[in-house]
Amino acid sequence: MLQIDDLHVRYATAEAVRGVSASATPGRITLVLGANGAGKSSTLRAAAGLVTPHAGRVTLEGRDVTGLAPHKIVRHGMVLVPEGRRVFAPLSVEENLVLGGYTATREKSAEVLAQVYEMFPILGQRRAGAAGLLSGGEQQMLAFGRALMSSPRVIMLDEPSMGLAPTMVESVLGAVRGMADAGIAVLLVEQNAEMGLEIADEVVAMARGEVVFSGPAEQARSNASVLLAFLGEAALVE
Amino acid sequence: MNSGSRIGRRKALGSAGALLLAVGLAACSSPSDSSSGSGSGGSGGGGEGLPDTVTLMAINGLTGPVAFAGTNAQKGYDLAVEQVEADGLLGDTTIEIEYKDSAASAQEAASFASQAITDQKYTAILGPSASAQSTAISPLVDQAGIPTVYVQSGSEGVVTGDYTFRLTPPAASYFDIAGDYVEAQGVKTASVLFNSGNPTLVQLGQDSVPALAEDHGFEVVSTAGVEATQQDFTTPTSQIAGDDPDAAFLMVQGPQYPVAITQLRQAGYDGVLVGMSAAGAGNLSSAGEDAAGFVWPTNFTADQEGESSQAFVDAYREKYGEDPNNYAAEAYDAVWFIARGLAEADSADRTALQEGLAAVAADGFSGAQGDITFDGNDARVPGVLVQWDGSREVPLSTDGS
Amino acid sequence: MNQWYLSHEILIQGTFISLLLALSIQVPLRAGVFSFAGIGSYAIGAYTAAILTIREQVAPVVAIGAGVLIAAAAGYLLALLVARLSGLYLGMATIAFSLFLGVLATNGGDLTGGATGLFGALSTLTTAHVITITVLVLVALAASERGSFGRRVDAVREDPQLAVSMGIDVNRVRRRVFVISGALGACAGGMNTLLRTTVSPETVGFHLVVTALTMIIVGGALSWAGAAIGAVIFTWLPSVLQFVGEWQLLVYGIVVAIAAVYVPNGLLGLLQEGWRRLRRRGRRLPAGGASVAAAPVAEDPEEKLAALGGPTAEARS
Amino acid sequence: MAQDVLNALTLGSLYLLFALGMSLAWGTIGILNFAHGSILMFSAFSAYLVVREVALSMPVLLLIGAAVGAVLSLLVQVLAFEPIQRRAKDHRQAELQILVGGIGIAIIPLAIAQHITSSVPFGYSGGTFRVDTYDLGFVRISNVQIVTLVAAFGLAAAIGWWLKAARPGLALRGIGVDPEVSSLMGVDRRRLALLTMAVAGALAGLAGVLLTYYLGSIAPETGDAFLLKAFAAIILGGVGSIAGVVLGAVILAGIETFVLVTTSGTWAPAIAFGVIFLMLLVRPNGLLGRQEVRRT
Repeated sequence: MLQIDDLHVRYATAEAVRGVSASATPGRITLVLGANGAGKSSTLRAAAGLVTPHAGRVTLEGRDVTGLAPHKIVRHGMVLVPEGRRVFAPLSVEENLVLGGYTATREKSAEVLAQVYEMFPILGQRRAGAAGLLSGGEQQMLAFGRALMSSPRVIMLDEPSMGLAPTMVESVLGAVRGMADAGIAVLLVEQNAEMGLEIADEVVAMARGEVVFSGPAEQARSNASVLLAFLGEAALVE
Repeated sequence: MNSGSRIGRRKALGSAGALLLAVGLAACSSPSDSSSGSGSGGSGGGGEGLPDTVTLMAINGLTGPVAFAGTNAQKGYDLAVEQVEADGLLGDTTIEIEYKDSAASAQEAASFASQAITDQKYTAILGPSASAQSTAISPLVDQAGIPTVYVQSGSEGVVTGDYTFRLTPPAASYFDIAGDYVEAQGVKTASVLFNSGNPTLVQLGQDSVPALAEDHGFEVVSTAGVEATQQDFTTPTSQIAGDDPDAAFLMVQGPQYPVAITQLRQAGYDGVLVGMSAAGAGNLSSAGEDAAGFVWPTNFTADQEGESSQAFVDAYREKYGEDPNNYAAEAYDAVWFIARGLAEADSADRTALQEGLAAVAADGFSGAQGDITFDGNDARVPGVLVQWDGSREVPLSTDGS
Repeated sequence: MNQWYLSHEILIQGTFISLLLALSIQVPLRAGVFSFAGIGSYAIGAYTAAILTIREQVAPVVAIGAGVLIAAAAGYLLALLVARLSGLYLGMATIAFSLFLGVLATNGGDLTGGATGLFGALSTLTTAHVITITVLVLVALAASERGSFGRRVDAVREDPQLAVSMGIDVNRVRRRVFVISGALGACAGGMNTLLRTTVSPETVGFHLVVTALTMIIVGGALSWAGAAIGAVIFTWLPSVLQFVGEWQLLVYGIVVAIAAVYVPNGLLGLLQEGWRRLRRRGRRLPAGGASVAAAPVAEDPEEKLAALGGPTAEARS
Repeated sequence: MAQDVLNALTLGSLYLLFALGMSLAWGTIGILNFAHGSILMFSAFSAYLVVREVALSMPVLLLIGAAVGAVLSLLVQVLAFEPIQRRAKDHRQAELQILVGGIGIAIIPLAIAQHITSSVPFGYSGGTFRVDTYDLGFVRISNVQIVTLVAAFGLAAAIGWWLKAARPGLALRGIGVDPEVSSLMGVDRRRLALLTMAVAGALAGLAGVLLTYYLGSIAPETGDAFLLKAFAAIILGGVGSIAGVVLGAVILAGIETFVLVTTSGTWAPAIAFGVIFLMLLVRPNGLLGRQEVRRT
């Protein structure tokens, strides 16, 4: 569904992503692993249109969306849940969700809203309250719900478990699995490799802006220690 | 026919110039006596002591918020230069004015002044019309000894030394002519509204009106200040309407007049309204009928009586096809003042000119503003009371009849 | 030459005084502090010098020095007061402070001469003094742009949080720039008053904010040289523009607008850019960038870069 | 007393009309437009140029003013603020550049109007509308005063409602909180920014024409005089809150009126500055501002 080919992202002085390829398919979770600064976030931001890739291609269901503005990419069925959740804190929970469904028609939006409330009951209970007052885990749920409001076919998650309590991490990753099970293609960036590997179907490991491993999750799981050692070593080099 | 009357006027002016010159000579005991003797020889022919061209620098706000004063002054200067030449007061000598636009900047103005000071080509300076610019120039020109003649610039600190002259009388100096009018209207109580950001207006509001009240038997019941650039006068005007005094004195800036008057009338006030000279120069036209009956003392109005004033007005109308305003009249007088000073001095030397100007000032002369006298180097005129009749300003006799 | 000097002496004086005024805004700006308190300090310096000179007939150095001390103290207190503010909010708070001083001067009665202001402040201050003082200030500022203090200031501007993690006392740097800004502004105000012999409330209004800001923006915001370029241009522009006559103001507006929009690093930036291209050493970034990159970065450099590069990409949308 | 209250409300409604567009643009797309006063003046001035030739009614002049204001505002956005935001290396630099750019741009319409009018006030005496005053016994109120009051509070309510209830309004608030995430939600920021600037400009145009009717005449410099007052009203109420602007404008006008009524008024200019300074020290978010004000 989502296909990233030979992506290069360059900032003023440094090349953060050097020829990364990855893909996400419906119903499956592709986990992107890597140390800090490996270029994971940059890859996602480039795919979502927040930064313009220097080279390479991003295709969605065969359509080239490379370099499109973010709001256009949403209309092509792919949404990014940014790192740190970034809910609209002063807006109410419901307003956050309605804004998530900005590209959908009013009727469709109302329909999906009901589904989201069903999926995350806590959001329904807090619908009128300011999003900023939710706990970290609840905010992550809201960020998921907000992303789902546009009925995406591909969803990219940037470190959803970051800064959450261990119990929350489990339910967050559970929700991620749930999204994939609902037929969405998921591209998940996660630092918590062990937890991530538990739910992943595919794994892409990155270091210094390059892909160092790519393959099925079973293969990664069986060689987890080797992979982790490699990533750890890469992290040291960083 | 037109040209005939113009020649007649020229003659009249020429002889007036000669007469003044003679009077000046009689009164003069300065070292320039000897040279002025030769000057007197050519009452219509000019003196040998003058160069072919006398160059003046006019520093003026030709753009920016005071452009209105600057551009009108420029017209007055130009007209006076033409007339001086035609008159022959300076013989074959012509006056040339170089215009410098100081916009709204005191530094620019001071910079031009120092250019004039250094460049010996300039005999005198026609100073800017904004006090802030003039106070920055005065110490320079007094120290360097270049005669400088200001118009407007009503603030203190402008006329400071021997070399600084001002042809616009301070509004406070003739403000008392409003007194008889106010008394004739049976005014017993009055309110004052003044612009707290402008020295002249502050002085009028806080000193002149109370002084007038004392002399003419009325009481000032309330005084309110407004901001320099204020546009909404609802509160002070409805206060005045509430107090309902017999008269209201509005001492505000030109552009504020139509607004203040309109709002005062809308607030329901229908008493006597008195302003100051800034109300002139077309500022009331946007208030139209609302301002009808508004009265203010001014140093000049196009319809004022007096031969010298009307001669100026006729010439101005002919040259520009419009009525002159006070800015033009003051500027016109300033150039004539310098011309008379030059004739008196019979020299384009700055020191000599200063003495010449001082002599002219000691005697006074008749100009666009009427009979001009001087208090030191500062001009005084009798002033004229004018009224807005809804579409134009007309002179009133000062007793209000 | 001498003739030229004499007839342009006022503009020469004006250039140096404007430069000090512009620096009083630029010094805080270099530390990322958007403060216009320098304009208020200008008023403090101007009035202090006028009052002391007229009433006490003190020497210019005392008159100006007193203003500088008062304004520096006021700057310190102000820095404590507005410690929580930054960005536009700080800018507007300091503009309000500065303009408030103008109203204070109008209502100061005999002390400040009310709306008329004060005049007759004759002194022995000369152009040579003004130039000497300004040059000394410039040398000090140029020195402060290098070395460790300069690096600290740059770090505080580029990333206050990072600066804190590097062990820099951000608040102390802020207090210092407020004090320096106050001293510079007061020095400019005091010298201008003594040269012009007069000061009035209308000479210390909002237009000074505009003047100082346009000088910095057009000249270049990150070095004293930028302020110098701006001061020269905007002091001399009006006389150069005499030929456009009545459209002078319009041309001025267009120049400022174009500079602000299309030449964000000012003319100094353009010059540096040209110089770099000339020397084909396109690696060194303007001032701050280099030092931050060189700093021991604890956090994710990629994110840091992303944040810097962010707006460029975002605005495309 | 009743008259003073009405006067304060009218003055407040003038501040409000002016501040509304400024606050909307600042609180949402982060643009503090210092050319706003100039746009207001030039819209009113354009209407004056038309009415000088053809006697038109008030609604037509209001339309002309709004149209000119919207166009000018769009031009400023496209020619100046968009390039600034595109090129600026960070948010703070963009803010500073927008401020200076606005100040520079403001000079251009001012210079043109000053040149044509020589800074003499202009009014709509050539139009068909006539001011009438009604004495209700306890207060006097004019028809233009009524129009001003209704327009100011009505427009504030309409915009407040639109921001609250309409989807583009919601998106605009989203942009105000986090522009990047808003675009991730599919919001076309550029289009909304243009819409906002057009609305702000149209409001400025309306305000300019109404102001000219209400005051009888305005001068080219009038727009600038309102700029800092409007700013004080916005800070007082809180950036990004329409109810806040309404409250701020009314309170500022109330204090000013009170000072004018009880003193000789020479301190009145200090009030706006005092309000800005004190509010920023004590409560930078304003009375009704959201807690998370952008403070970069």
